[in-house]
Amino acid sequence: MSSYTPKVEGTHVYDTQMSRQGRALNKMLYSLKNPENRELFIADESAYCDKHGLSAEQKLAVLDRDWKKMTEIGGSIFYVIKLAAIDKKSMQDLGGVFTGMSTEQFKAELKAGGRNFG
Amino acid sequence: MSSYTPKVEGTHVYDTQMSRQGRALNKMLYSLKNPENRELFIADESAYCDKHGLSAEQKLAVLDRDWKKMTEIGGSIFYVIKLAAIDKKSMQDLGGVFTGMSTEQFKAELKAGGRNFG
Amino acid sequence: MAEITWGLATSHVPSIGAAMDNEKTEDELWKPLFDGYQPAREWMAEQKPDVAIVIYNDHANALGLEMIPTFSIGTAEHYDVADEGYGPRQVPNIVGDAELSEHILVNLVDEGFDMTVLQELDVDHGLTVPLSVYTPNPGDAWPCRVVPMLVNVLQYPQPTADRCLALGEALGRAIRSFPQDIKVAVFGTGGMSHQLSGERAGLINQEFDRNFLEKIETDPESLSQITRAEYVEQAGSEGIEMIMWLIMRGALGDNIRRVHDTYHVPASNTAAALALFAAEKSAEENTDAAIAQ
Amino acid sequence: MAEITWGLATSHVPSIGAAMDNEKTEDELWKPLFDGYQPAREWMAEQKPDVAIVIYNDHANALGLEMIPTFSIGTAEHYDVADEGYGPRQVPNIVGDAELSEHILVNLVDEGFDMTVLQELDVDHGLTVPLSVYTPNPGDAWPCRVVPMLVNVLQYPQPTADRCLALGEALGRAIRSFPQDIKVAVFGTGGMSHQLSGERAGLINQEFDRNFLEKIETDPESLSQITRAEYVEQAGSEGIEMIMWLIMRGALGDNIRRVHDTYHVPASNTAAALALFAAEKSAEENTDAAIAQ
Ligand SMILES: [Fe+3]
Ligand SMILES: [Fe+3]
Repeated sequence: MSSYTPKVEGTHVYDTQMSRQGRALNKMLYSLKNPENRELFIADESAYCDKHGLSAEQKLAVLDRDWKKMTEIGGSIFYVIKLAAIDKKSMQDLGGVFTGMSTEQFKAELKAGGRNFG
Repeated sequence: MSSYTPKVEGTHVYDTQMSRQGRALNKMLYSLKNPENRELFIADESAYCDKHGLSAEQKLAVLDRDWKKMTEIGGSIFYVIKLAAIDKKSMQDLGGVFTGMSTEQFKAELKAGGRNFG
Repeated sequence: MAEITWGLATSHVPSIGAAMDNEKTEDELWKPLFDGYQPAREWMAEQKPDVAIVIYNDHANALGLEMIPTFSIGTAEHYDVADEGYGPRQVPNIVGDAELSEHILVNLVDEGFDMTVLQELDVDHGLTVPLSVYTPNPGDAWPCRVVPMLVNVLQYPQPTADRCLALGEALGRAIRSFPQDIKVAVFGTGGMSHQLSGERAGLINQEFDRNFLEKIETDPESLSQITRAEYVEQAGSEGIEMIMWLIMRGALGDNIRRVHDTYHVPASNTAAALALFAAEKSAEENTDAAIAQ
Repeated sequence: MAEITWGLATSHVPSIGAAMDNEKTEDELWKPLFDGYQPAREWMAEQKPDVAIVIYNDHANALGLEMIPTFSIGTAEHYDVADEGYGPRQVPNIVGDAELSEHILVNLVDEGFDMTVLQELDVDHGLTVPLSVYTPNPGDAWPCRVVPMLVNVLQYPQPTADRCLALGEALGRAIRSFPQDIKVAVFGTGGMSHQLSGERAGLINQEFDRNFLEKIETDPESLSQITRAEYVEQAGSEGIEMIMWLIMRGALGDNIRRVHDTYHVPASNTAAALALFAAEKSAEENTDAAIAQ
């Protein structure tokens, strides 16, 4: 995170610096909005990552479906969920991962009014 | 030209409406900044125009190298010169065409201080 | 001249669209939200605009991160529904209003708003879900033309809330100076509080949301003074989308009346709300009209 | 803190670069222009900045017409030289300054300038020719980092001249608040009068140009009041590029000194000029510095 970006406890403030860091990753994920690219990706994930110039760290996070890692190394959440969609995972599934809960626990907390940090 | 655009005698004021009109043409011309695309274009100009969805009028202007026409039907001059570059034509060659002079006459007028409309 | 007749603030979370598309609106989870929409929908159905200006943000479906405009406006005659990763949503494509787009663009640039012009744009849930909130069953075509206006809310620095309110005021002036007798509705979309990633994922701040829902009518200036850091801290990384409501609010002007609102938790990972305002002609405009007669 | 040391206004017409690249600078047609550059080049070579902010416009080499930002700024670490249709110009690629870019971006957005962020950008003659005017023989690398700032001058509505001057003033404040002790030069590029297409192709208006060359130093406010229609009418469709000089001028501040200028007709289809200004610390800044001691 850049020194110009406000620091907010426990929250990602996605900024230009993270976006620069995640450039290749986000570009690859963005390409998945195209159905032919989704097929190419599914057919050979590793080759697809290489073709898009992902770093070793980015590629590993993708292949391992390490959702938390992806968002920490510059993946924008709106790009990361393109990969989740391929795996038929919902935003609640990812919410569970990010918070160390099961999907059901995470959903239950939301249904109870959401998580309160006030 | 849109009703919001200032009218200036004898001058193109390139605006959103012209840009919309020339969308397919400019997109095709923009693609020529890529060397592989230049080769594809040169190999079969007509097919290349069709692939880019040019209207009959746009395609004819391209195949005929009707420079004036291209700028009148929404081609932006900075896109049109990508085609001129393929033909090894300079901006002075096009200036001659636009003004009904030979390239040499047009160059001579510029060398004499440019054309004065004051 | 064109008239702004109403403004709708609404969440645009994809699951609201999915609930409609998959006929889950009567399910226990979703029924309260859609019941809450009903009175607004009935009122809007009686007050059909010719054009909707929809203020929203793209979610990695049309704009890549290589080029991030703070404010942009579509100037096309058509916009297709984007494929967001599992095929396009089965709703009608969008008919634009290129002439109104250009009028707004020129007026905003003249007033010193540094707009980006989008001559091509696929529209995602940020735009289509609010249209579905307005018209759940459009059939083959949406009931109005649409001018999309997009805001960068994904990457810091977002525009300040204050700049959004100012843009809205200029947008209102631009619409009202359009020389066609058409009715225009303005949609401010996004929000309410939500946080998708990180350890605070699932954050909902009802107090912040309810204050925002009230003040968007009565005191938008106070909301325009909230910093970006406060929006993120209070309403979550994605809750900052609420700044887009201020653009709608600025366009409506001083003389508005709340028709209906509703608030619901959760819609997917977010608090969801709707607030509908009728724009009445200002005293000044009525005077102008009287003088003109 | 960063300091703005000089500002250069210069045409960026591709043929100036081609004349250098093809060693034609001693030819009868080109010699007067390059002789005119010489004193400025010598002065600048003694005053090397760490970073150059280059204000220019792309010419269909990086930005297509599907998305047209009024003002944009590069935030990358590297920018490649664009292929403009006959292979990239054989000059070094560009090293950026991502940290300064981000500082400028955040400060401009905070001041209400609605910037578009370019994380990827190939730079065309609009940027590389001014660098060649500054440094004709860069060898393997340009002598400074570069932050590109782009302006829409190709499609109406361009930003007003007034807005450009205001952006420049904000840019100056942003640069001077950057917490590194670096020297920054600002390049305003484009112009002078020229018209590429239409029946008025070949237009040159020396009177307008010479007035602009004078007032850019002494009375930029008067130039900022010229409408876009007047720029096009007086200086040609492409002559409106001159509004980009006002951004440079705004950044320099009140206390400047003209080091050198030159004016030449024709360079290809355009009048070409160069004007170099040393920025001296303002009285206010000197006072601040004295107080700080
Ligand atoms: Fe959203
Ligand atoms: Fe130029």
